[in-house]
Amino acid sequence: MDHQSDTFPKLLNDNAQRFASRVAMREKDYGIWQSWTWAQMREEIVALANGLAALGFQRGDKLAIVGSNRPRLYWGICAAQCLGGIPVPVYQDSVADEMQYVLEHAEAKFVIAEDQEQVDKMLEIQERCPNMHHIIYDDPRGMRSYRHDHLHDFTEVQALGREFVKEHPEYVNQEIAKGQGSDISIFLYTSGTTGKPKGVVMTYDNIIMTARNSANFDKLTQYEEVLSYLPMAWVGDHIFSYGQAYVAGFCINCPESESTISTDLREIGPTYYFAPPRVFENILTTVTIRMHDAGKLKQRMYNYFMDVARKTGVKILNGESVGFSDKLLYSLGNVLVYAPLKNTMGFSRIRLAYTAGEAIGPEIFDFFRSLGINIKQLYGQTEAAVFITMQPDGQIFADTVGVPAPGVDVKIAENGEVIYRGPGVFHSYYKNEQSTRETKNTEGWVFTGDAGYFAENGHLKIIDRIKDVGRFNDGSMFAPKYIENKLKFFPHIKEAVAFGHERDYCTAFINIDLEAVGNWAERNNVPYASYQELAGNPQVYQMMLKSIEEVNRSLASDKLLSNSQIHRFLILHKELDPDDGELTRTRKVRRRIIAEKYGVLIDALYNGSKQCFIRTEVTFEDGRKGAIEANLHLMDVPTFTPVKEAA
Amino acid sequence: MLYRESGDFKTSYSADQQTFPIRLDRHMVYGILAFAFLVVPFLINDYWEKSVLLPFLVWAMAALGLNILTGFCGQVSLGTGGFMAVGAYACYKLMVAFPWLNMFVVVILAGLITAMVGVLFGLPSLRIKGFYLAVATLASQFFLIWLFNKVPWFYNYSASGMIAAPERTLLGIPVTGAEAPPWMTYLFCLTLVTVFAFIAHNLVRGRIGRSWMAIRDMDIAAEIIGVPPLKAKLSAFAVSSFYIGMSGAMMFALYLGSAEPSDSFGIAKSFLVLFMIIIGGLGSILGSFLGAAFLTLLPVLLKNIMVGGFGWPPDLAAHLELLLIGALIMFFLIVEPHGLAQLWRVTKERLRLWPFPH
Amino acid sequence: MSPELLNVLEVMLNGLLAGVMYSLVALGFVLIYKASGIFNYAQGVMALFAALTLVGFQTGQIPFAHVINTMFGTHVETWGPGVPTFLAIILTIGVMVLFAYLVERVVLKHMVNQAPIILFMTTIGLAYFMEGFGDLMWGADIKTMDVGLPSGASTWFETTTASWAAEGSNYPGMYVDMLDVSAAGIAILLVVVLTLFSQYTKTGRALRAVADDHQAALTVGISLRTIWVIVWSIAGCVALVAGIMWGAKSGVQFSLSLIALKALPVLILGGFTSIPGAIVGGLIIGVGEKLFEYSIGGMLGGATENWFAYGLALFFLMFRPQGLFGERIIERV
Amino acid sequence: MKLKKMGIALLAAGLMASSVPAMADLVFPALSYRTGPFGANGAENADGYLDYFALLNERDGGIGGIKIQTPECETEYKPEKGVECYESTKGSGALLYQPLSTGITYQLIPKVTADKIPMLTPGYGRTSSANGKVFEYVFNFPANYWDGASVGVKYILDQEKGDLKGKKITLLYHNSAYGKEPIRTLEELSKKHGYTLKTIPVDSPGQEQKSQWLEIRRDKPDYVLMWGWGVMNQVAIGEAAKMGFPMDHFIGIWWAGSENDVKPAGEGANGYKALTFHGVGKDFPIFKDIETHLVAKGKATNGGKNIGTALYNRGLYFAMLAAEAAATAQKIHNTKDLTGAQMRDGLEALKLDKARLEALGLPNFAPEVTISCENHGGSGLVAVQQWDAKAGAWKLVSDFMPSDREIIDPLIKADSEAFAAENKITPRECK
Amino acid sequence: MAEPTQDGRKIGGTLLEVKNITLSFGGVKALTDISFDIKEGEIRAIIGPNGAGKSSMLNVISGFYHPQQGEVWFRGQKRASMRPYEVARQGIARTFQNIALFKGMSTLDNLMTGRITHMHKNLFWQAIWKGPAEREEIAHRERVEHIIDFLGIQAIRKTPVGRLPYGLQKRVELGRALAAEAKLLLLDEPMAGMNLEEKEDMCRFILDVNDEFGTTIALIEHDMGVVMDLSDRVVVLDYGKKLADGTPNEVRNDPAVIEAYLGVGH
Repeated sequence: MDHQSDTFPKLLNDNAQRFASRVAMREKDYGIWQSWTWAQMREEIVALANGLAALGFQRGDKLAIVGSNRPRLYWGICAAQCLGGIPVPVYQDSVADEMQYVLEHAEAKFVIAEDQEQVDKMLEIQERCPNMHHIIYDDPRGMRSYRHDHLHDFTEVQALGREFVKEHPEYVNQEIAKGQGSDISIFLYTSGTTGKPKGVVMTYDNIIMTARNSANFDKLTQYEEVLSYLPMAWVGDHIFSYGQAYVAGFCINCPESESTISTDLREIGPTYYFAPPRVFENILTTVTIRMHDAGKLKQRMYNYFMDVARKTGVKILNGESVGFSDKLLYSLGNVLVYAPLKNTMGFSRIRLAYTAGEAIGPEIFDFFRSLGINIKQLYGQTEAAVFITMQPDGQIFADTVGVPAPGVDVKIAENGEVIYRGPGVFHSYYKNEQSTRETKNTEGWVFTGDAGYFAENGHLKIIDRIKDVGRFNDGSMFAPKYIENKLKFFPHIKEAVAFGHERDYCTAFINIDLEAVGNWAERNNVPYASYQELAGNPQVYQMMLKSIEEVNRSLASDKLLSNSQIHRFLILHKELDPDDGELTRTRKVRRRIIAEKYGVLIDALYNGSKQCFIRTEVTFEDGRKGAIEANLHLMDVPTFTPVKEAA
Repeated sequence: MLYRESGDFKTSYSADQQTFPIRLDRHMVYGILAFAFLVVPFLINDYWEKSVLLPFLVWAMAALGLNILTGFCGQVSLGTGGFMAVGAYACYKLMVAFPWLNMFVVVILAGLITAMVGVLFGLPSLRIKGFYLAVATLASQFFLIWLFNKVPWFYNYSASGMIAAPERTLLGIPVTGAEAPPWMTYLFCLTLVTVFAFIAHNLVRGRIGRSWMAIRDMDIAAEIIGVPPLKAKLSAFAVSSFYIGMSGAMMFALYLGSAEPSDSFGIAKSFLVLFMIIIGGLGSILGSFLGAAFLTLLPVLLKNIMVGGFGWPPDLAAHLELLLIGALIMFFLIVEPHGLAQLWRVTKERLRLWPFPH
Repeated sequence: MSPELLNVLEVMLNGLLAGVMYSLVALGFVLIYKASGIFNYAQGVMALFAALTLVGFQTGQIPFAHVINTMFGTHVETWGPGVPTFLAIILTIGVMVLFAYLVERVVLKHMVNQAPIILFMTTIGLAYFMEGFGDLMWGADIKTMDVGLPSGASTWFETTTASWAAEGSNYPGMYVDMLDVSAAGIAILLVVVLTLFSQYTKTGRALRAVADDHQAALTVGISLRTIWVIVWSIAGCVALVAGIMWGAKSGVQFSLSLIALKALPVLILGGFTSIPGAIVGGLIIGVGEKLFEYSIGGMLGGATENWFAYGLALFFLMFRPQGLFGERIIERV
Repeated sequence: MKLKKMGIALLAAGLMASSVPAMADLVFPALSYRTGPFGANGAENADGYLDYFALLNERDGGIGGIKIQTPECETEYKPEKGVECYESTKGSGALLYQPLSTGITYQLIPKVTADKIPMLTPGYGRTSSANGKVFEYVFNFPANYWDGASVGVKYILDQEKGDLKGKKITLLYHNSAYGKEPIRTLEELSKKHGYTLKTIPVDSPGQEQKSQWLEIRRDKPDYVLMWGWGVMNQVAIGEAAKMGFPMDHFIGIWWAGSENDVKPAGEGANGYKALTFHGVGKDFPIFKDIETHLVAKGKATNGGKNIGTALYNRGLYFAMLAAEAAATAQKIHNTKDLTGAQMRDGLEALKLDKARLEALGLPNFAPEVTISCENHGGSGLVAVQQWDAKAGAWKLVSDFMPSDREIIDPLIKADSEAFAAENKITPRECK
Repeated sequence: MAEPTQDGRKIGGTLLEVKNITLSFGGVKALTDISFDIKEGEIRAIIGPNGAGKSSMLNVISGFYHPQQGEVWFRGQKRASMRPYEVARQGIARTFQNIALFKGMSTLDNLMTGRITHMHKNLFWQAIWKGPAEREEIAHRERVEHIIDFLGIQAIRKTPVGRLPYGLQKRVELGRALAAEAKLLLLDEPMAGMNLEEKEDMCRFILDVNDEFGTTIALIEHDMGVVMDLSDRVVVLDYGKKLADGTPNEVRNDPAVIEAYLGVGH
């Protein structure tokens, strides 16, 4: 790229010329993939920008984006940026109160909402958000009888814009030209494991330079196809589906609805794909379960070839030399298993996949890599505009997260915390000077809050949140997340919470995976009526026991963590749920809340009792509250003597 | 297993509703067509032409026709043999009366004449339904055969009452008569069958096809949402008879070269075609071909295996063949009452889901 | 009476008797259709098979002799002088019951709740199978059926009717075949027996219940499958009667299976579900086609009977689409 | 995938005609029909045909020292199957086809001409193929349907002492191309002899003939001729017997003259007559050879159960004609291995006299046969056989009588010329 | 003329009027002298106990039954005796009490069949397909896709309807009737056999249809509660006779209705 456009509206103009007839965006709607080329998309965005201008949108105004991944909402981001405004994408599944905080905090003047559901939320909080002047909706369905002056249909706004442009033909172009790289481009609110969300202020330079560096790092081209399905408010989506798309000029595909993502993924067959580990985990679980239902012969074929793949597939992908017969066997496997499997998963065309956010189970990681899917890990956070470290092709390890991303410096602070600086480092937290100062020091180093170290090969290894790393009473290290992740690598364990800080030994809560365990129950004729009943089943307990023993065995071999072997556990009677505040929206465990809520159980784990009664408040899907009661079993797990020499 | 549908997405309705929406299917069909049109003509000999390929094509055409009526419009007919006879005799009269007429035109005109006769015999379907209609269509079968036997004008007053196809050429090469090279008759039939298979598909996927299927699935509801039963049923009879007429014309002029009503177009033929579409799959274009292939090739196969392969006496083999065909028909109906097309659909579904079972 | 009138009467009488012969075949169809909704095309072949079996027993043929000879190079044909007719009939009924049982076990069991046309096609498959099987078992040659029924013209009737004609008209008297008359007698007997059976036996009542409502039948305490076996057995016996009658006319040979085609117009005219319909339908078709052939057929060149029977049935259907005695098809929205 | 390919390969292999006899043998494909409505007749005929060739192989080592192959192919009496049989056997060096079905004959006429393989259709097929100038490769000697019709009338004429004026003859015919064959000849003859002809069709299959026979009963014709086939014969004979029609005035064509046709009627059929163009019964020396060389060795087709029936004899005769023609061809061309064209020459030079018949073990079995380039239809000599129900046997009741050439020849000429015109055939010159 | 209701919908003049309809089957009177009207844009309910003649009334309107006496006026014109498909072509669509979908076809095809009265390309163009027929097909597909979107049945677009659960089948059937874009939509017990959630959904759809497309709706329903919430006016039938006619409130308080319908303790 010889020219270096420094804002997205400018990139849009470039792309509209460079890739005029290439498809920029698709959306599955009305049964087919409706498509827009870069030129068409620019026209739509400009019309919207003009419309916003006509409604009085000023430089510096904030435009909230509320909804799932729809082209029009993406256009809203760019349209706001055209006018020098600041888009504020909001997690669409937040309840009205949560939204209210963000909208109020960001002082959003305009809102683009996806549909009636989101509009209703906006109307509900409108009175508490005095700055909110206009609500624009994408889908008019069911809104005929809404009579509000500040409610606008998206197409009406565009029509308004098309009128506006007749009188002010150069307005938007001028506004675009005014923009520069150091301007604020977007507010991205972090979900925050504790406390209120923080608005991370990003400049164009932050986003664009990071996107450009990473695109070069992975040689992304305009031919990539990406499925955008992750929340628009999340920095990852903003980089992958917006930043990199504008920089490289590739195509973004929006699924029809949340329920059709897997079908849509299969149809599109992306070449570049990002998903958090749990998505890959779910895929593997589904594959395993579905293969269980296959005939004997097919199962044996599958198992045989998956063994072959594990032996040679990873090597082939890493470019290592492989014997001829293995290569032959692998290509046979490719015809019979790998390629069809990738096809059913929608990964036939995949060139590059990333995962991040959590540790990924080595089995899962290897499974996909052995199939020939180039899945890599990266380590990043919102404050860095994602990329802190990435794995270069050919240097892929399951337990490390790669080398520092281009232009990023990473080092380990004395307390073991990972710190970094680079072009993507955020501008500030909006209206939160203190936090900004706490996170980013004067030299530009940002504190990640993660504990980690560089392995011998120069790759970064992350252990846990620095604040979560605790000590057992004997002073040895307790890294709960590390243990939990090890547990969660088992397909039938959905969530786990480990305890041990300032205790004598480690214990754990287990959440079973309803899909996996339910399937197992069906196959083994184990009757159950509810989640609770299944969770309390003795056979299920035995199954978990076996898994935890395995974890203990592996922990025993780690000299740092051999004390962390789980001595006792229980299976929770309900799923940990973001709606009950037990998890964050991104499904991270909220330890404090859990510790409060289930204090009885934790005590029971340490007082040696065999059973424990608990009554919990729950929030149902429709918002009603209720309580469930259960009598839980607690179980002891055998532990192993630490192996002196780590294997 | 073979399917790679990932990335094969549709950005327009015309792509979404094309004949073979899945890329692999499309390529397979292109491959088969290329093989049939470009390779087979060089390999074909008299035996393959007369014993395998022409019968297959002729019956496939008839099965297409009956499938339109029975499979798509739900009207069971046992008059196929009679309508084939109409096509054959129309073809003969046209060939003799207009020797200069292009054979394609002759066959299509024969089809059109049959379509008119079909409409006439389709009239009772407005009142009579189900098996009553099936048996009633036998009236047309018997009447037409009787008519062609009885009225000498149809067989040009020949002493024997047989009709024989005179030689006609296409591009200077004989296409009917004994001198016609096998590849020529084969290509002629193949072209007709291919073109009209696509036309049949076009008809059944559009408005007309849907009105037929609506009548088939629930005639009262169909009428109440605006399908005129008269028009729908008669158009199905017309189109169906058109195809059957063409197949009769092809059978007479290209395949057999001569014909006599009761031998060539008897009631056994009506049953045979009905079998083809049921074994093949009611309401499926592909099924018509599969059914025709199954029931034309199976007897040849069995005979060659038993007589040629095992060296059994032909009479024993012939009885056994009948027994086996009967048993196979029952077996198929038990295993897959929706026919070979359904079997293929299921297989395809499994291939698409491979390696998963469902 | 004038000879012309007597001729017409003679044609009608013979038409009626021919009609009874058709009814004999149609009866088997109706029985099975009524109880199971299956349009059993194999009824004709069942008649052939029953007749072949009967003759085989009578003459002491060894089943599958030809196959055995071919496989082992032997020359077996018969095992003895055969069994008396009465015993042969009993044995044949046994075979037909066994056949019914096997059909239910091997085929029908798997076909529950299939579309009628699929069931119909299955029975055609069954017909093919039995044709092949019958030929293999008993050989394809034409056999003579003789169970000792009277046959030939009734001279008594001839002379009686001759006297009805006007003096000097030289009228030879009406012809009536004793075989046809006995067929009519047996048909009447058959209908009476069937009626008594269905009225006064538990099984019979179950059969009637099945015809009305499959669910209701289950409450009678007889399984549907048992009922199917019974019905097919009865139909097999009816087929045996038809086979004897038709076999006596033409010899026992392959063409016997084609009598099904003569029964079809009778069926649609009478209605698929009605035993009286099968009888009355047969009579109407018999008289109709004979009268038409006698009066108009000649002008058209003759041999009109095949299509006229269907045409006549079609004509009736235009007024009653469910046949004369068929259950009314009620259309509901 | 692989399985599928293998399946297709297997299928293709299965569909290929698999019997390929050694080229050196003389091949006479036997197109027979042993199943279906006419299977009983077809089986008898085919047995005779196969047995004769088997006998030659066993007794004489074939024809002229060359073994004979008789690949049998089931046609089910269906035209399509016949064509399939023809195509699957012609590649093996077939010398002569006898399709045993008029329907198949018509399909094959253009094909054999194109392939230069002669076809012989004795007593059936296309009558006008007797004209060798037009039908180069088609033969229908020794007699055809028109000969049959003519001789039938001639026999009646003899019975009625040469006067048929005012007599009524009814033709009861199978309502098909075959059944309609004699009508024109009978019409011509009625003009000549002054009898009244009435034709009554019976639709296939013909299980119910009440109407027809009541009509005959009313009409009281003097004679009934029957062109019947299959079950129609049995029913007609049965009805005639029951109605008391004088059976000796009821004459069937040779396809209504087998044991199968009369036996079901039992005693009633006694006296029924049928036309034939060959001898009946087992009273010929050749049957001794068959007994010793075939039956005794277990080589007789179908265990020899059909030996001596009318149709068996006919099959035997058909085979004998073929074998004689082949021998003649070998002599003419002075070669052992024959081609179709050479076989044709053999047929056209065929001469079967009394002496030769006697030498073959069939004295007086059939009239003399002389075939030439123009005349492919032979002399058309036909006799009448009568059924003796008590003895359960046919016996000849007349000599072999010539047909009325005056009537028939012009008909043949006209029909064959029409065929030639329609198919643009220039009749060849015969030396 | 048009008077807006409280929620802003417009109710216009008379769309359909039945006058003195009497219908009997072989002496049994199903309907006796029934008269009422349906106004443009309204939701009109016909209620009554089982066997009250509700379905018969609907069948008369859709031309399936021909009454012995009485007239049907549609859009200001007296309607001649018509076959049902002619009625459909005039702009009356309906659903059935027992689902009458085309089981062998997909959801999409069922809805496309609903548009049959609007499609006109003849056999010839259909056979060629490319060109006019395809264009017509796509144009109608687009409209049908909007209905699919409206009813939220995208995921079952290509599923054969025979495989769908009952509630969805009902929805598809509504979709098929909607596809006809009729002036008058007759719904025969649209909520029969549904659970509470499905009923709520269906109510929503009915209101939305009326609201978004301004379609006039006449519906038969058993569930009194639903009817009262849904409809603008209600006509009550009992034993083939009209008992009452008016707004839900009027009807609810009508003594005859209370006696005949509510009184029996439904």
